[in-house]
Amino acid sequence: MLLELKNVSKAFSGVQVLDDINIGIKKGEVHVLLGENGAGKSTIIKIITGAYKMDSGEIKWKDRHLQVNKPSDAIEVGIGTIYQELNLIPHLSIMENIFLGHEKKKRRKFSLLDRPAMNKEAKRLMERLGQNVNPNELVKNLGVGQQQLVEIAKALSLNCELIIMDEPTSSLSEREAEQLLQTIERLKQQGMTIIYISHRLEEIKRISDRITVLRDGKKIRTVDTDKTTIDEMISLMVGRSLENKFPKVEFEKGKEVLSVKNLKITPDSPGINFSAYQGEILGIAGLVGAGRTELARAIFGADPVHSGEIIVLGKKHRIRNPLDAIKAGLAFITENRKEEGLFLDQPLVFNKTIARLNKVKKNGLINTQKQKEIANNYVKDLSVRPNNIHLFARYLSGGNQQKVVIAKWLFTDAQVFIFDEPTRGIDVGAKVEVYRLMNQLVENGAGVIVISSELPEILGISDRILVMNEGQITADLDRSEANQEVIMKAATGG
Amino acid sequence: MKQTEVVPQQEDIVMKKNRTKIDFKYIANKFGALFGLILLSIVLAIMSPSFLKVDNLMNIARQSSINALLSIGMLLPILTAGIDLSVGSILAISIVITGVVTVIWGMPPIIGIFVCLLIGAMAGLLNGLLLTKLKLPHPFISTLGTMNVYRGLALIITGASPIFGFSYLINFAGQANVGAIPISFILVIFVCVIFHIFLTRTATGRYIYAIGGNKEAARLSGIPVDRVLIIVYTLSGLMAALGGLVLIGRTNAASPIAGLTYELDAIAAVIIGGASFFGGIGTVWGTLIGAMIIAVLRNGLNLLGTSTDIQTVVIGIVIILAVYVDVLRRRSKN
Amino acid sequence: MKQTEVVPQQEDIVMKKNRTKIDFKYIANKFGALFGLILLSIVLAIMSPSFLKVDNLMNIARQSSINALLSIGMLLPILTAGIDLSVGSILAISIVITGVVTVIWGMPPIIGIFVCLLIGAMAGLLNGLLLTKLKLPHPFISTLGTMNVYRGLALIITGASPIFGFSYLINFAGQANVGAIPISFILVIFVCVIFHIFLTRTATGRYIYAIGGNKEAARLSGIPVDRVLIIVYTLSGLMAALGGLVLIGRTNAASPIAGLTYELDAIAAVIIGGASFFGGIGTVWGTLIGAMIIAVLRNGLNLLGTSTDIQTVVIGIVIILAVYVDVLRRRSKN
Amino acid sequence: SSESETSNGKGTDGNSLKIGVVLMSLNSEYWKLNMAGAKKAAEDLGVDIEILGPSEETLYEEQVKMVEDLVSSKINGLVVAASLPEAMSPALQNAHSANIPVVLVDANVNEFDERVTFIGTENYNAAFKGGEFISDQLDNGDKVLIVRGQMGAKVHDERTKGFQDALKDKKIKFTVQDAQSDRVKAVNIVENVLTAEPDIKAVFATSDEMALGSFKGLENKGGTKIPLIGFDGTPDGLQAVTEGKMVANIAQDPYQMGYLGVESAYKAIKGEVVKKRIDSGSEIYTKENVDERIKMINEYLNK
Ligand SMILES: Nc1ncnc2c1ncn2[C@@H]1O[C@H](COP(=O)(O)OP(=O)(O)OP(=O)(O)O)[C@@H](O)[C@H]1O
Ligand SMILES: Nc1ncnc2c1ncn2[C@@H]1O[C@H](COP(=O)(O)OP(=O)(O)OP(=O)(O)O)[C@@H](O)[C@H]1O
Ligand SMILES: [Mg+2]
Ligand SMILES: [Mg+2]
Repeated sequence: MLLELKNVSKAFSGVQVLDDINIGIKKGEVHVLLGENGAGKSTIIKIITGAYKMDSGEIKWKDRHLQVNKPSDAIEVGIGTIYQELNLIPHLSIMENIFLGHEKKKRRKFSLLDRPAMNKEAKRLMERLGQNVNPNELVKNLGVGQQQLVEIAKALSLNCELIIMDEPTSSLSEREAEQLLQTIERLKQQGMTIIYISHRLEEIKRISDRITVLRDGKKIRTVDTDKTTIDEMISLMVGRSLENKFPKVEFEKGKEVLSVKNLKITPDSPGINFSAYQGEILGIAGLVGAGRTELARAIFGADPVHSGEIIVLGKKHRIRNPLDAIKAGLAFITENRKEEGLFLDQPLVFNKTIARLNKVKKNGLINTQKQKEIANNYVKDLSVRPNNIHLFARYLSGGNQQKVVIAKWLFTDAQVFIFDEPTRGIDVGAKVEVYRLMNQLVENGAGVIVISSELPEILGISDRILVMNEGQITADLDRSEANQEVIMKAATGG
Repeated sequence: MKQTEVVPQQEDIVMKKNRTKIDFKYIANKFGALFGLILLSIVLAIMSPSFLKVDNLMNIARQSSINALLSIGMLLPILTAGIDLSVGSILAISIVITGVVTVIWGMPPIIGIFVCLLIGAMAGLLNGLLLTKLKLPHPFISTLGTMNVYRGLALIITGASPIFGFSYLINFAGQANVGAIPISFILVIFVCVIFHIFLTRTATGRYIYAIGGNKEAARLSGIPVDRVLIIVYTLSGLMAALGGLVLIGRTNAASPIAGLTYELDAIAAVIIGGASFFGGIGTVWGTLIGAMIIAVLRNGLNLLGTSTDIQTVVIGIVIILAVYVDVLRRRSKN
Repeated sequence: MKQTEVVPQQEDIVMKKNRTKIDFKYIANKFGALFGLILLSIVLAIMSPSFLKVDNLMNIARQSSINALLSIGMLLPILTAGIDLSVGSILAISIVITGVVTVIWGMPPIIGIFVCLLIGAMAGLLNGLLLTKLKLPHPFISTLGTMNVYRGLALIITGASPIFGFSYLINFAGQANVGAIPISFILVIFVCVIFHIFLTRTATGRYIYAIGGNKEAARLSGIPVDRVLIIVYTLSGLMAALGGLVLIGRTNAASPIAGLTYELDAIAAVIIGGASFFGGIGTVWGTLIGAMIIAVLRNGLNLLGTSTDIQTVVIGIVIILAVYVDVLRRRSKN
Repeated sequence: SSESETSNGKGTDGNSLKIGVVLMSLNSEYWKLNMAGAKKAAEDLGVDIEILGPSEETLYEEQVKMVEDLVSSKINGLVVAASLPEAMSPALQNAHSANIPVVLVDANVNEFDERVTFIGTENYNAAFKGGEFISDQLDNGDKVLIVRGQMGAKVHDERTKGFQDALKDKKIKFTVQDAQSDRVKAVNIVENVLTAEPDIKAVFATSDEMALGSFKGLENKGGTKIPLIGFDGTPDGLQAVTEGKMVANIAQDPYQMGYLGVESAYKAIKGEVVKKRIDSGSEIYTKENVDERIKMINEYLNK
């Protein structure tokens, strides 16, 4: 065994998050940790890397006791990690980020940095990942996908024996994800050991050797990938089988809820036109950087636009800021929940009601009792775990955080919901719950627009699909005429 | 959570456990600074026989009130992850203009009071407008600028000399007592209640926390960030002016150099009171206790006849200790 | 980027475009504050015939040097999204102890210089230790505390009276000239070069930016965050002491009340120089220009015989304008 | 109030008496001399003494608090030097109603008629003497630089005004700059003003701290020939006179002030009659008479 966890336990404020976990990682394998949101996957990773201290248990590295007190300890023995949250420094360059903490120096420990050598190496590493970039470009100027690749280059630059990746593909487009999976396969051939976390079952099936399933902080079982099926993975994970990953419900197509006319973000960008209707889920597909988020933000008034008309339920609205948009009946669930969605150091009840405090007012003041009731109901409906409305959002797992953001917008009584990558980083079970929610919204007469880079998802849930490429809509496909090839063709402008 | 209203259900158990704990945390959080205050008081009571005399307690109430008012004002910018360095200067410009209006121009005192608060609010409003309309990156620098500007104006307006001879009504807030209790302290308590309700029970109040927690998320949640920030700085200016009114009453004078370095005491009170410098965390009551701790400390050291140099050192150490105790308390909770 | 080493390849075109853009931005960023400085100088040169005299330029060089040294020190904490409010007090305690050691105890000047720098570094080290070992949430509060403590100690040590009668060697840095150029300014330039290399070309220097950019990410990348922060505050203290040494030379005295409010000037210089209050952004050269802007402004207003209250107002406005111009520049770049 | 009466009665055996002293600040030579005088008086009279003062002279409200705190602790008499006299009067009124005799030193509080006495030299008058002293060396229309302390601080206002008024007839062109009692700022100001106006004929600084800074400024500009007048008579300031750095130093007698203050308070407690106004004297020290003064001060400070 390269790495072994023995009887590892960890509790946060009295809540047992990991309970007596035993896992062995063999040299040269791709080992997947699988489990629902909040199962404890990221916590295991953070214990291995020294970001958290375990309460009890032991870590063995090459059959010897390993003491990790701080992240640099793990890095030193040869464990490189890509955390679930991006950990880059925005105002430093790609090169500096890649070599952060293990810079190349001209001579000894205290000498000046060897920038030319690092530049060359950074460029080589990024090329290995299919990116031809200037290593001096600042990371803040990169898109999320490229940033993720910088993280991977950073791990590779460590020359480590074990790379841990916590949901690396969740922010990548299909094409970038494909590139990453190929990189992983190549690394595996070169004898690299990888611990991999993902909620995308297909890719797990494709690249992994063994899978350890966790549920509620307990290890359920470790299985060999080639001896299991996706359905079995799901049932191990959620404790029951899941009949339908995409619970599509067909509704009657109703009247137009949102119409975007000749929307131009800059004076010389092409005008965008499209409509969304009651009774349908409108999917928007495209590669990373296709301009989908940009479009959504423009509609929602989050960024300034040059010109264009936005009509909600037949009424023209002038939307200059998000408040105008909310008043017009729009809701926008952004793709970065931490930066743009959550109040991390506020309890769930605060997060839940902040966008529409008028609804919990009594005699002009906020009625905290009512606020709590409402929050409790939603926590139950969306099965947020743990179901404690006083818990700070910071302490929820990624998936549960996403549920809280969605809950915030459900509370605003919007007519049109724009979801930007709504299932990024959430588990299969929770995904189904989100899809059900969307169905419910459609049933209630709301318009639902879903931006997603996961093609199966777009195909599985949409009634109609728009495809974007370079800021333009290149296809408007009905559910019946859409498939992966057609979409990819429109998305790449081919 | 002793008065459980409903029969506990199965699923509620985890929640209830958490709830009790969180409520404990909540109380402990308030109790934290309060605990420090009580401890300090006990020590001082033992060391100085005069400390617990009603007379002296009223001294403390009176002496804490100006800083308390400024601190409650300061809490707002700090909750939004900002700061207001100009409060001392706003205090000065508000009171000297009040002096000009009532003493020099001879207008009625009630107009003087109104003008005082108005000038404070306007000065605060300008801070808010500079921050939001010029899109300055951080209020540290804009209020550092206005701190100079307002101070300079106060000096120019008065030709650098203090104004005296205020009428009873203007002096009232800072001078009068109800029985033994100073009006100024009653004013502080009143203001605390108002601000507590404002911060916890109104939308704008909650928005202040939201902006401090995550400005971008607040904007995307439809919160009118700029408007809230303008309100925040306006209120901070208003509280500085109110503090100035009390200062007039206490000293029967409006000096253009009034309030020098008051911003540091106000910031210290807010932080000692448990607010986070990064915004989003802090309460009115904590801030009040923070202001009381500073006042008690100064008073006690005066009673003990400690020299100013040693006072300076002790206050420095207490500031650090207060925050450290808070850190320990939070850590023990996790 | 004129010396392209390799034959450009097809795919390099986009890259090259980007690269040019960044360099332009980089220059423009520096040019920003410099532009303000030049503009200010032109205005003053027109208004006062004395302004451009060599004599006066040397005045400015001399007068900017103490603040420049403190500002370069202050840049480091600000780069890590921190602050050091205690620099003025560190300056005071360093110089009065130097006074005690050399003037009162009669030790050789070279030991005095060494002690001065050592005390500054130790005081800064203590700031760093308090911040990291006590895990205080923000240096604002710990350095506010030590600001009081160090000041109080300086007063206690000297019994509040200044020490004077320093030997030539100790006065050298603040007093002597090479030709017309003050040694103190040469020292500033030298320090700038050292700090520029430190910040841009050493691992620790880059870690400072990384910590300011994203502390958690820095920690997870294996950066010894605490150690870097301790170095940062130690250096800030060291620079304050160096500023103190220049101050001794300029005044031939070590007063325990030296350096009052110097922290505000230093912060202003850093921010005017284009550093971000949120950390991660800022350069040594920008900071130097920031310090020069403040010195030029004060000098110019003195030359024009502006009354002090108007000076205060003007300086306030310039602080705001300087930052606003920076905001505009950044906006036009995006 | 009956309580204070009894303690008044007990006052006959000097041991249990306690006198509180509140000064403008304790952080300057001037106030340290005042303190030394007060302490000496307490020692001579065998009374307890408690001396307080804010860290800076501008913090006048802090002073008010100190008076309040002393009144509520058990003191029998009070000596106050008020930075903003008018602001102090409510607190003094308080002390008076608690039957505590109040002696004012250095700055009078006109509104407070119940004072035992006021001991001091008017700053205005002292500075006026300084103006008269330099008057001979100036011609009509000459330029004079005044380096003053914080705008709005009463002492510096009075000193500036007194000096200017003494030279009224000469139509002097004054440049007044605020160095906030900071030595470095004084250096900078003198350097800058001398650059713009090299024909400055005299420099007056309203405190010794700034006067010493001003000298450095003059030195840096090669202007040591320009007569410089300081104010305060602190040891360093007087030293500068012997060295010829200043032509004159206007000195009040803070030691005497402190001594007489405590002594008068003591007398008032004992029910003795005290003059309503005591002049503690002021003097201009030049090379001729400074040595004697230095010797005396060193004695005061036990050096
Ligand atoms: N610092 C913390 N304090 C308190 N609770 C925490 C903390 N970090 C994580 N938790 C809790 O621990 C549990 C496990 O979280 P973890 O992040 O490991 O889940 P995960 O399996 O990675 O989920 P996801 O798939 O959503 O990323 C969750 O219930 C979470 O709320
Ligand atoms: N912060 C930024 N700075 C510079 N360019 C940006 C920034 N954010 C996005 N872009 C660019 O704007 C264009 C549209 O990006 P957008 O985020 O809308 O695409 P998307 O289709 O939503 O992709 P993603 O899957 O990355 O969210 C892209 O060319 C992208 O590189
Ligand atoms: Mg996770
Ligand atoms: Mg997107």
